[in-house]
Amino acid sequence: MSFREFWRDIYKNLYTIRVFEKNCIRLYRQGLIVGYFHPYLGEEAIAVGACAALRSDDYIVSTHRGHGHCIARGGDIRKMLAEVLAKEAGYCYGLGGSMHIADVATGNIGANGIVGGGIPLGIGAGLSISIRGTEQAVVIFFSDGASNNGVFAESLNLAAIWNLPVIFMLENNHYAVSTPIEEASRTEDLYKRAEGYGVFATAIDGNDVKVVYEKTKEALEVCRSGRGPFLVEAKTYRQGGHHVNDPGKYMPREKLDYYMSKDPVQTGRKYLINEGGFSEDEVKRFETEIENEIKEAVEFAKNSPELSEEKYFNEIVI
Amino acid sequence: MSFREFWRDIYKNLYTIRVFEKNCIRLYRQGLIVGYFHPYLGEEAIAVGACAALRSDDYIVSTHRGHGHCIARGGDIRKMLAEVLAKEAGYCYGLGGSMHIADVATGNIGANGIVGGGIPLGIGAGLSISIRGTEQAVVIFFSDGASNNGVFAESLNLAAIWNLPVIFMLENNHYAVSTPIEEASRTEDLYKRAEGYGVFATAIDGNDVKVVYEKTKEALEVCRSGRGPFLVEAKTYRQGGHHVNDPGKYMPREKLDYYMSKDPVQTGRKYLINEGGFSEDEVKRFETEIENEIKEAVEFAKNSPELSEEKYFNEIVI
Amino acid sequence: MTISEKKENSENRVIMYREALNEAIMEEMKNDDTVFVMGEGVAERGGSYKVTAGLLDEFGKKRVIDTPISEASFTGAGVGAAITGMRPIVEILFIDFTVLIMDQIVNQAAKYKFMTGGKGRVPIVVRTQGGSGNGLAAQHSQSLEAWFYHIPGLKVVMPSTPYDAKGLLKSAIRDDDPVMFIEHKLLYMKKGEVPESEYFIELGRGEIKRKGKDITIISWSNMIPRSLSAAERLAEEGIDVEVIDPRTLVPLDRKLIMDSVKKTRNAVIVQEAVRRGGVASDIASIIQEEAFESLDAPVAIVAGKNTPIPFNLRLEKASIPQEKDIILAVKKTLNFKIG
Amino acid sequence: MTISEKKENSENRVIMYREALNEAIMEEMKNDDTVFVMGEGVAERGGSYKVTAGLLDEFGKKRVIDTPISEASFTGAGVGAAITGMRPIVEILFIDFTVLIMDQIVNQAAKYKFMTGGKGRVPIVVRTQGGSGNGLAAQHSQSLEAWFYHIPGLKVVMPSTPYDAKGLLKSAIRDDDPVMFIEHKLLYMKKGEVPESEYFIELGRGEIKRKGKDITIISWSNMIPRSLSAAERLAEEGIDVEVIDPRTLVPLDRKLIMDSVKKTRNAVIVQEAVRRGGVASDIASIIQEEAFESLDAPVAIVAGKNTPIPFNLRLEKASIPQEKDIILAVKKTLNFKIG
Ligand SMILES: Cc1ncc(C[n+]2csc(CCOP(=O)(O)OP(=O)(O)O)c2C)c(N)n1
Ligand SMILES: Cc1ncc(C[n+]2csc(CCOP(=O)(O)OP(=O)(O)O)c2C)c(N)n1
Ligand SMILES: [Mg+2]
Ligand SMILES: [Mg+2]
Repeated sequence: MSFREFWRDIYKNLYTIRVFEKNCIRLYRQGLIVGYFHPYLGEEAIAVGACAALRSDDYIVSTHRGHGHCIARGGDIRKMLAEVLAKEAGYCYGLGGSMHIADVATGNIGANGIVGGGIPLGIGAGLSISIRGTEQAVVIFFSDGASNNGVFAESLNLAAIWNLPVIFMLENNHYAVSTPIEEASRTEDLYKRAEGYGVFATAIDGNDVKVVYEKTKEALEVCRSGRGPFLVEAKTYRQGGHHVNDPGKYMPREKLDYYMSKDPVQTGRKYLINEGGFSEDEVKRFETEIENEIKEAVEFAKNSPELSEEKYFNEIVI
Repeated sequence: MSFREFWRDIYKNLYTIRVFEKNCIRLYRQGLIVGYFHPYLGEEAIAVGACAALRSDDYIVSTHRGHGHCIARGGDIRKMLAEVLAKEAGYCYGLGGSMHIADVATGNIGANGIVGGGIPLGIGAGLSISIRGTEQAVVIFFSDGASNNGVFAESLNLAAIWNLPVIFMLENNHYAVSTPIEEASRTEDLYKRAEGYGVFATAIDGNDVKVVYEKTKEALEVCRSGRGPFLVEAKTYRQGGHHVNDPGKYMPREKLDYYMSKDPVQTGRKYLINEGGFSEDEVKRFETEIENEIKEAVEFAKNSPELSEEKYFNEIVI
Repeated sequence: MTISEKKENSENRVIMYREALNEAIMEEMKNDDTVFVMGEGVAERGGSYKVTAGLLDEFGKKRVIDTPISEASFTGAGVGAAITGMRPIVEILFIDFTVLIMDQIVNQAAKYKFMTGGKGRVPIVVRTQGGSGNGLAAQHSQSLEAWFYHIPGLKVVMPSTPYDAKGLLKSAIRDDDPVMFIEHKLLYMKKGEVPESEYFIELGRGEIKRKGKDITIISWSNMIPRSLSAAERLAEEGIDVEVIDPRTLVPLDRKLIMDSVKKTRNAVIVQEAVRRGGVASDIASIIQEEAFESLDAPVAIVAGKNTPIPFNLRLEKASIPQEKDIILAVKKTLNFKIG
Repeated sequence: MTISEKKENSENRVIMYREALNEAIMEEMKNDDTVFVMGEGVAERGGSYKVTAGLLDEFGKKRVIDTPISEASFTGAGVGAAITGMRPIVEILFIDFTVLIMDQIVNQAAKYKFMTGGKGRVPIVVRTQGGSGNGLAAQHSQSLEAWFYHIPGLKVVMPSTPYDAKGLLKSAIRDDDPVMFIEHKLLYMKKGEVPESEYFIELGRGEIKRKGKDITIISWSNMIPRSLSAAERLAEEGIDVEVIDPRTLVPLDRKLIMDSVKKTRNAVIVQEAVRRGGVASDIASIIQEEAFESLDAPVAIVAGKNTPIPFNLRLEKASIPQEKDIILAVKKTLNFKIG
């Protein structure tokens, strides 16, 4: 793959996530999306960088803040929009919504409404790989809050003793809802928790897609050669509150500004131009293409029917 | 307290635990004790050294292998024996047995049938101390197996962020039933797990009661001055199988011999003579005293009645 | 301490369920230094449903504690604190997350008194909220009271009104045994009369929410308002329904239930939880056992469908009992003719 | 795959319950590379009750895996492995420790098919054992099947004989949904006829363990042998008891139960679990609902007392149903006279 194609794909995902989330926030405010909705705005580089390093037969495990992971892994935007709009055409017939999108076809084991709940599932994917003896790998996405749940530590240990090909991708966005990581941990450097379990670990700039991509690539090599697991702590910050309805007033202005200045989509855009050889005009056209694609998907989802009660009770529920 | 008295108390506890366990094993083989029974043989120095450093208003949390902790904390041997023999005079009317002895009066929050289950209870004791603002402290006993359970990591973290006066006393006896720690952890040095959570930690010789006492004392000072928690990994080894019926054949002879040569009771005996100024004769007399006390307690327990069904259902069960 | 129930009819201040809960905690924290609150976002944020709002300002960080996402251990810490002399109120954001604290509640808290021969007590209240509503989907909408109901040593409280919420929470905090206090997400904003003066509602004392003579509906939590409105509709058709709210499932006010059923000779139990293995089944089994001769028809159960709760709002609604389902069950029961 | 039940009367080899379970796993692991076993001490030690003995030698470390004491995560790993194409059999030493795996079973495994619109499946078997016996006390003696029974998406199997244990476990392993397979600690050494040739027992198919016409006893797991011996004693007094073992609580063989109750007009349900909120209550509620007209007496329940299980052997015994309790309930039911 040429640099041009590489950066094109990267930027496509970054920008798609950005526009997808913005559209959904609008739909949410219009009352067309209900329930919980946790935007991935500001963290796009992590999902995109990590997934770019994966093979098509690898697995990922996502979170309650999962749209970015799904898109970066090649998820179908129409199915995603239909799902969050509670329509039959959605990934889950509209039965799951934002927090429960899984895409078995792309190896996305799924989002999760239980913080930390997905981590052991990723260990299981690693275990099947190890039993089958293939060279697949797993990336488990989770955030700082989840790292305080016991299953994180247990899972680190299981992955370590079984040498599983698992990357723990810790999206340290410094908050669990409104609780800052400084109040939930004595150290902000969460990767250090891995070392006590004999797991390789490092911290990186989670807003730079190139850094994320390269570190994931490296960690994957360790994993595929049977020396895994690996923990990567990607430092980042949300560009807003915890969910759509949270104004995030507790987030200090300076810190927000700092991370805004390191916006992952803008950074990716620069790479697209400087390393991918795109002209400003080309980028603009590309962006419009993506916007249109999402606009169409939104229309598709809006106009889709809901699952009928009959079908639900007679065919879906066993 | 004079050295003589100090070492007298220490040795009393060491030897009492030893004789208590040996008696119980005999009673078990005679069919007079039923259920699970996990002897503390070989690990006596940890309970005794740690408890010697405590104040009377401190708390301890015990385990399924809990007789040593209870005795070292000043538990009543008659009540313990009555309990393991399932008699009404027991700590728990004979309703709990070996795995469920708690002694509220001496601040022993109790043994536990759930591996790791007691650890958060100790955090709670630390929390009450912190809320009340007293200078009490807590020692949580647990072993290597429990350190693989998620509540251990969660609890380390809670104690750390709340600066709780809690000592995590990790009795690393290298086994969880028959599973060696090398198969359950990439590193045998479990104290390293604490460092990732910002918790002070160190490893010591768990078979030397003086070492355990001194390190606990030091850790307690840290705790009482509000800079806790502290994890102490006391390396030790069982002098037999996991429970009475386990011959422990999987334990390598050399390692067993090595730890046998560092027998904690023998080591304590030497201290009693060398630092406590006891003569060999005095020690022997003292040992006979202890043996007799336990013999009497055994007789007492054997001759005690069981709780009646009537009393059980009408008074105890609510 | 004597806990006595008194309803002051003179005062008719109207406040929300969540405000009533907040008042209960405020009063009990003022009254007793050993009461403290712990959970995710309970301090700075005042709780996801604002039940603990204002507590941090009033009582400070030592007694109003924000926790990391470590449900098992901070609940265990609550149990340990209770054992060592405190009266913790632990909040678990959703009953769906109590799956993470079952060891601490079931193996530790519920059995501690028993395992210490009565010398140890665990005066902890675990506040949580359950039920479906507003598209929160399968992992944030469950009704799991049946699990706690099955465990000896636990008390289970499920208030349906602001008045009950306050009086029961105050009693739960003063109770010396572990109490599972289960709120409902759709009730927090519901308003009702709550006197300003202090009162308690004894755990184990149900209430007749509507007097009637033809049939007894037994129900709790958010199914009470729904049962009451079904009763009003049925009244228009001349069917006089008695609605009973046990308020606490453990202890259960069996006498109130039996007296009513023996009077009306017909019973319908309405629960939001899944039918299979729910509390309704247990109450039905008790009624048929104790009032077999008095029944004109089998005890009917209106309950949630055998499915995780769907995200789609129409299907969510279809999965749990609606007014029409209750009306249908009442009519079917009254029309039952023995073979 | 067609699962068909066949009992070969010609072969009458007698083996233990634990051996039957072991054979089921051996056969299924030979038959299908994706089947593997995981748990504490299942490999080197062959399992605490020897159910997995010999598997390590036969299949090696990759497929017979000893785990650390990390129940939540290794069960979750089982769920994740199942999602990604394997058929894990996860052992939880005591049902009392399933408190630690409830998130992975209830929020993850049970709901995954639903949450993926049917595209994801979780063919996991969680083997565990429950019940009291031999003084293992309150944290190693519980009967918690009611919890799993209440959760849509889970199957629940509780075999009472070696024959059933083998045939049901083989079906459970081949099932594409999560199955809770609950053994009983007092049954492992019990012997029974098990044919050498391969057979399966369909999940959802109960069995009449003893034919009778006067009254129906419904029971499962270790209460089956006890019910059968009570039935023999009652036969001496001229009371002809039918004993039904649903074998799987979910799916429940309602037809078998209803047909029997409609025939005998009397029912007693016997469970080891605590009475309040147990599966017996649910079955009773179903019987009174579906067979109200056919009943000559209320459905009786014989169940564990409302207490944690005591260590003391006499009190342990007094806390769970004994033969005499069953006999008493049968007689009381048959003597019931309406008003
Ligand atoms: C076990 C559990 N506890 C609490 C919650 C409620 N909750 C939803 S998201 C969230 C914060 C998660 O923080 P983090 O893991 O850092 O993820 P982030 O939102 O930052 O991506 C909480 C507490 C939950 N869903 N699951
Ligand atoms: C949660 C849980 N899992 C498993 C068991 C069964 N079990 C009892 S003791 C034990 C080993 C414990 O090992 P460790 O923590 O090292 O304690 P030790 O026996 O060495 O003192 C196990 C697995 C249990 N009681 N609780
Ligand atoms: Mg976060
Ligand atoms: Mg150990």
